Amino acid sequence: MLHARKRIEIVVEAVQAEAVTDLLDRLGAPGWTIQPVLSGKGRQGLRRGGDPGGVFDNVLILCIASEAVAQRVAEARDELLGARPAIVAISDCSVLRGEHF
Amino acid sequence: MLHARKRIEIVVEAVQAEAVTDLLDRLGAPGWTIQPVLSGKGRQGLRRGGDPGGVFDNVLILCIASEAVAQRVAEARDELLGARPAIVAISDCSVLRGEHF
Amino acid sequence: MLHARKRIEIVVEAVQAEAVTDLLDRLGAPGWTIQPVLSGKGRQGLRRGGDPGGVFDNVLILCIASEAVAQRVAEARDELLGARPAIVAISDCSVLRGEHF
Amino acid sequence: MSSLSLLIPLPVMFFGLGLAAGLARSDLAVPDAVAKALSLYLMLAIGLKGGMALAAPGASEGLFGALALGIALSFLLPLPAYALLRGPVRLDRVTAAAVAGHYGSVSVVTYAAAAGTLTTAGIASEGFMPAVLAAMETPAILTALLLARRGRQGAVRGKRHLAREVLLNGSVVLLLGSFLIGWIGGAGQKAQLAPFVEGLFPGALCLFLLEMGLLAARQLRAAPGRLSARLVVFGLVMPLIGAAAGLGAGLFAGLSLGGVALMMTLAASASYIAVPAAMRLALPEADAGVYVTLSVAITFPFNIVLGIPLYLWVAGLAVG
Amino acid sequence: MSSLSLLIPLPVMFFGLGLAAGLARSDLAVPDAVAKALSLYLMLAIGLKGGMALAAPGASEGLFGALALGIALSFLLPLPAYALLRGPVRLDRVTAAAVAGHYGSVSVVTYAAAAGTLTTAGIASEGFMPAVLAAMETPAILTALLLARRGRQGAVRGKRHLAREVLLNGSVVLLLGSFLIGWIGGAGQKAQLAPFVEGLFPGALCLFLLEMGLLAARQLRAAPGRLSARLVVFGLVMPLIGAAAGLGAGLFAGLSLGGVALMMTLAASASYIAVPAAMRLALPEADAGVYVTLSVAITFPFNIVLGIPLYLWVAGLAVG
Amino acid sequence: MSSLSLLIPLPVMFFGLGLAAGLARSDLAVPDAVAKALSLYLMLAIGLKGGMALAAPGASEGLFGALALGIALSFLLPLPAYALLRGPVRLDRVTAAAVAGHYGSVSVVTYAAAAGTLTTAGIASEGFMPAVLAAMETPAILTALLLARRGRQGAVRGKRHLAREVLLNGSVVLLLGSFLIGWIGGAGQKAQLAPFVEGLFPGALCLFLLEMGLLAARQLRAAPGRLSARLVVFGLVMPLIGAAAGLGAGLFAGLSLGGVALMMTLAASASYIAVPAAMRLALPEADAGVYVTLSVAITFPFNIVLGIPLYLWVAGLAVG
Ligand SMILES: Nc1ncnc2c1ncn2[C@@H]1O[C@H](COP(=O)(O)O)[C@@H](O)[C@H]1O
Ligand SMILES: Nc1ncnc2c1ncn2[C@@H]1O[C@H](COP(=O)(O)O)[C@@H](O)[C@H]1O
Ligand SMILES: Nc1ncnc2c1ncn2[C@@H]1O[C@H](COP(=O)(O)O)[C@@H](O)[C@H]1O
Ligand code: NA
Ligand code: NA
Ligand code: NA
Repeated sequence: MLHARKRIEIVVEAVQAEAVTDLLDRLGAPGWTIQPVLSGKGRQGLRRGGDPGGVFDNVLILCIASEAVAQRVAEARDELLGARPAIVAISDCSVLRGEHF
Repeated sequence: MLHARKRIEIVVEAVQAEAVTDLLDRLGAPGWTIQPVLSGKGRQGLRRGGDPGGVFDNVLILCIASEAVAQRVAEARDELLGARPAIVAISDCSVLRGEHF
Repeated sequence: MLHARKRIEIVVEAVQAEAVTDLLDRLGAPGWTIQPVLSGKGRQGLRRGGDPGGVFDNVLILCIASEAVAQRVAEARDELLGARPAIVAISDCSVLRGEHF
Repeated sequence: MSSLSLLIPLPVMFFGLGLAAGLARSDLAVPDAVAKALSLYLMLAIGLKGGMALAAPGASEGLFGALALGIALSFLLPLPAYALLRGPVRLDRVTAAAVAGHYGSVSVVTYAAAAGTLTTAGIASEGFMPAVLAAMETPAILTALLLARRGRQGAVRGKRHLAREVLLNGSVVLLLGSFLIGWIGGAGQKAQLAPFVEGLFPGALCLFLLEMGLLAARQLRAAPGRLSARLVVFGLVMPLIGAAAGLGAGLFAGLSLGGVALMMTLAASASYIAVPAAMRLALPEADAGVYVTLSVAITFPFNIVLGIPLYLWVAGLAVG
Repeated sequence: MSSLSLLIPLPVMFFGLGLAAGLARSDLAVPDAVAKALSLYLMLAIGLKGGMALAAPGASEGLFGALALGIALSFLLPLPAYALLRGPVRLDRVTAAAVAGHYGSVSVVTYAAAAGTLTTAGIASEGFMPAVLAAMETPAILTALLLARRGRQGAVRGKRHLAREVLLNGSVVLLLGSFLIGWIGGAGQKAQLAPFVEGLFPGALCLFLLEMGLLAARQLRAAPGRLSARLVVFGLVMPLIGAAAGLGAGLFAGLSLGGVALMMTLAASASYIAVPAAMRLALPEADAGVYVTLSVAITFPFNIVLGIPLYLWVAGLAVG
Repeated sequence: MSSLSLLIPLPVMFFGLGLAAGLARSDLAVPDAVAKALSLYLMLAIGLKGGMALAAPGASEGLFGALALGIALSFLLPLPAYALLRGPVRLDRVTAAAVAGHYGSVSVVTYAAAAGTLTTAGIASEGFMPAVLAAMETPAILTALLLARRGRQGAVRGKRHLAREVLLNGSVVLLLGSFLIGWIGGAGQKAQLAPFVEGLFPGALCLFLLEMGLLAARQLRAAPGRLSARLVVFGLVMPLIGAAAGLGAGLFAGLSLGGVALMMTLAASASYIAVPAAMRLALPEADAGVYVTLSVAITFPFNIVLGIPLYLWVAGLAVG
C-alpha cells in the first residue's frame, strides 16, 4: 500500500529554477513542485524577494522520486551545484500509488 | 520531550483542497496547513497556476498527525484518491508538545 | 557525499516569525527559509490569512541544521514556545555540501 | 494608418500584443492579483454603468423579456454544442458536456469589448444589458451537469460548493450587485463616479486584453496536441450558432440595434472564469486543457477580432 | 429609488454587497494585494488632498490645537472602553486592554467615508484633518499596553518591533508624509494630480468597502461564538461615547461644522489595521478573534451606516 | 514653501518619503504585485503616448537616427564603465562587467520622471523617444557578457533564457508594442484613452517612486559593507559620463531641447529590472548586491534629484 521513496528538497534562486527542473527531468524524476519563498538567511546573509527584477527571489523545489533517481541527483552534484542551490536535502518518505513515482 | 508523529504531505488541485481537508478532519487529524504552489510537473505535464478561473492552481497540504491517523489516511485511499491528489507522501517526524497532535 | 542533518519545520504567526528566526540565529542555525501559508486549521479552529492587519497570517519556517542545533532548539522549548508556534516538527535528512550546515 | 485603426480597435491590438509576446516566449507577465483586480473593476464598472442608465425614466422597458430570453439561451445553447461535440468532433461524453457548458455561458471581457466598440461608434444600447450578462453566466452549468450525468448513476461531487458556484458565483454577485447599486443610488452620483467608471474603462480593458493574449498563448503552448482540427472548427462555428440564436432572441425581445449586437455577442461568447472553475469541481474527469484552451485561445480571439464587427453589421441589417 | 440613495451613500451599499456575499458564502473575493493597494491609495490621496488644502493662506489656523486634542483623545478613550469591558462586559484583562486600544485609535476608511459624505453634501472641512487622523492612529496602543500590564511584572515582548509599530507605523508614515508633501509641493501641482487624487477616490472607496464587507462576513462566520451579546452592545455604544468626546474636542478646538463631524467620526471609529497588528505582537494572549471581529464587523458598519449621518446631524446642531 | 516645491518635483518627494521610511525601518510596504502593476502601467502609458504623438504629420522625422544613436550608446557605454570599474574602483572582472551592463541600459522610471518634469515645465519632446527608450534597454547586456568572457573559454549558461531576456524582454515588448499600437491606432482614440494614459500618470509615478525609495532603503540596509566609497563615487560620476555622451548623441541627431534632455537622461540612467535579471542568469558569479544597490540606491536617486534638472539646464544651453 505504501511504497518507500525519496523526498528531495532544493532551495534555489528563482532565476535558476528552470535549470534545476530541467536537470531533474533529465535524471528521470517523475515530477516536481515549485513553491514560493518569502525570505531567508544563509551564508550570503538575509535575502528578501520582491525586487523589481526578481533577482533576490528564491523558490523551493520539491521532488518525490525513487531511490535510484535520488542517487542520480546526488551524483549529478557538479551539474546541480552549477545552479548554486542553497540547500539540497534528501529524506525518506512513503507514497500512496507507487506506480507513479 | 520529542514525540514521534507522522508528516503527511499532499499536492492537490486547489479546487479539491477542501475535499481533502474535510477528509483529514473526519479521520481525526489535529490540524493542517495549506501552502501555495507556483508550478509543477507530473504525469499530466507542466502545470502553471494563475489562470482566471483558478483551474490550474495546485496547493500543498501539510498535516502532522499520529501514526493512527496516518494509518487511517492511507486506508482511506479510495476516498482520498477521489480528490485526485498528485502526491500523498508520508514520513516520520518528532514534535515538541505531543499533547497537541 | 551525503551528510546527515536535521530538518526543523515551524508553523507560526507571521508577526512572530522574526522572534523565531532570531532564536534560530542565536542557537547557531546556519540559515532558514520562510514560506507563505494560505490557510490552516488547528486547536484555534480555521485560520485564513489576508486581513488588513496581517493578524491571521501564518508562515512556515524551514531550517536545515546539525543534530546539535536541533537539540538546542528542542531544549529552547520554553523560549521557542513563547512565540506560540503551532507546530515544531523535526525530522532526519541528508544534505549535499555538509560543510555549509 | 488610421484605416487599420478603424478595422481593429485598440484594446484588441493589445490582445494581439499579448498573444505574440506569449507565443514568442517573452517574459512579459501580468501578475495574477492585477488580472483579478482588472476583472473585478470591469464587472463593477459594467454593472454600475448599466444600473445608472436604467435609472433613467422608461429605461427598464423590456427588461424582463430580455432577462428571460437570456436565461433560456444559457440553458439551451449547450444542447447544440453537445450534439456537435459528441457527433462530428467525437469528444468523450464528460469533456463534451463540460465544453458545452462554456458556450451556454458568457465572457465578461468579450461583452466589455463589444460595449467599448458601441461606445466608440456612438451606438446606444439598453441599460439593462449588464443584468442579462449576469443572468446568463451560470444556467449553462446545470445543463452541462445534466448532459454529463445522462443515463449514469452517481451524485455530483462537491454539491455544496457547486450550488454556491452556480447561485453565488463571484462574477454574478458583483455584476448584479453593482447593477442594483447603480440603479438605486447612481442617479445622483453619476458625475462623481464617472472618472472611475468611464474614464478608466478603455485603459483597463487594454491591460486586461494584454493579459488575455498572454494567457491564450500559454494555453496554446501548453496543450499543442490537445486541440484537434475538429475542435478548432467547433470553436469557430459554435459562436456563429450562438450569435444566430442571440439575434433571434434580441429581435424577439424588441431590443435596439446596440442591444441586439450585445445579445448576439453574449450568446456567441464562451465563459473562461466561472464555468471552468465549476467544471473542474463537478466533472474532474473532463479535460481542463481542452475547455480552457478552446474558450480562451480560439473562441475569445475569434469573437473580439471578427465576431463583434460581424454581429454589429448583422444587427444593423436586421434592426435598421 | 433616489430617496433610498439619499439615505445610503453608494460606497456604503458596496459594504452591504460584500457583507451579503460573504455571509451567503459566495466565492467573491478581492485579492490581498488589491486591498493593500486600495488602502495605500486612500491614505496617499487623503494626505495629499489635506496637505494641498492646508497650503491655502490662513488654512493652518487651529492646526496645533486640533492635533493636541486628537492625540489626547487617542490616549484617553481606551480608559472608558476598558472600564466598560472589564465591568459590564466581563472580558479578561488582556483582551479588554487590547480591545480598548482599538477604540482610542482610528479607522482610515471610516474617515474616508465621512469625508466622501461631506464632499457629496458640499460641506467644507479643515485641510489639516488628515494630520489629526494620522496623529490619532497610535497613541492608544501605549495606553492599551499600560492597561494590560497594570500591576503585573514582565517586559513587553518584541519591544523593538513595537516601538516601530507605534512610531513608524506604515499608515502614519504614509498619511503624514503625503500630507507634508501636499503641503510643501502641492499648490502648484494640484490640477495635475486631481484625476488621481480626486477622480478615483469614490470608485476606490467603493471597491475597498466591498472588501471590508467581505472581511466582516468572514470574521462573523469564523467566530460565531466569540462575540457575546454584551460585546456587541459595547461595539455599538462605545462609538457613541467616542463621538461625544470628539464633539467636545471639536467644539473646543473651534472647528467648522465639517471639522467637528470628522473629529466625532475619528473618535467614534476603531482601528482595524495598525492596532490589531501591534496587539498581536505585544499581547499575544489577547484573543484576536474578539478585537478584529468587533472592530470590523460591528463598529465599522455601525459607523458608516448610522454613525456618520448621526454625527453630521449632531455637529450641525452644535455648530450651526 | 512653493520655492521648495519648484526645486523638487512632487514624485521625487515620494522617493524621499519611501527612502526615509525604509531607513527608519517603518513597516510601510508596497505589495510586489502593486509595484509590478505600476511598472506595467508606466510602460504602457509611455508607449501609447509616444506612439500617438508620432502619428501626427511629420512627427517621425529623425526617428531612425535617434534610434541608431540610442542603440550605439547602449552598446558602447558599458566600455568606459568597465574601464573605471576595473581600474580605479578595482572590482573583480565579472562583477565589473555586470555593473557596466546596467549603465549602458536605461531606467524606465528615471525616464518617466524626466518626462513628467518636461510636462510640468511645458517643454515638448519628440514623440518617438519611448521607442529610443525601448531600444536602449538590452543591447548593453551583450556588451556586458562579452566583457565578462574576455579571454575566457566556456559557454554562457542558460543561453536560451538569455536570448529571450535580450530580445523579448518584457519591458521592451510592452514599450515597443504599446508604442506601435499608439502609432497605428491611437490618433482616433486619443481622447478616450487620455484619462488613463495622462490623468493617472503623475499619481502612479508618485506611488512607484515611493516603492523605489523603500527598495533603495532595503538595499542600503541589506548591504552596508557592499558598496565601497569608490563604488559610490562611480555611481555618481558614471551618469555624468553617460549624460555627456547622450548630449552629443542628442545634438548629432538634431533633437529638440526636450529630446536632448531625455537622451541625456536615458544615457545617464542605469537599469534596475531587465539587466539585473539577465545578469543573475548569465553571470551568477557576479555580486547582485553590488549592482542592484548601486543602480537603485545611488544612481537612481542622483538622477531624479540632481541629474534631471542638470541635464535639462545643460540641454537648454546647448540647444537654445
Ligand atoms: N540551513 C538552512 N536552512 C534553511 N534554509 C536555508 C539554509 N541555508 C540557506 N537557506 C536558504 O537558502 C537561501 C540562500 O542561502 P545562501 O546562498 O546560503 O545565502 C537563504 O536565503 C535561505 O532561504
Ligand atoms: N514526483 C513528484 N514530486 C513532486 N511533485 C509532483 C510529483 N508529481 C507530481 N507532482 C505535482 O503534482 C502536480 C500534478 O501532478 P500530475 O497530476 O501527476 O500531473 C504537478 O504539477 C506537480 O506540482
Ligand atoms: N497538526 C497540524 N498539522 C499541520 N498544520 C497544523 C497542525 N496544527 C496546527 N497547524 C497549523 O498551525 C496553525 C495554528 O494552529 P493552532 O494554533 O493550533 O490553531 C493552523 O492554522 C495550521 O496552519
Ligand atoms: Na454563450
Ligand atoms: Na476612536
Ligand atoms: Na544608461
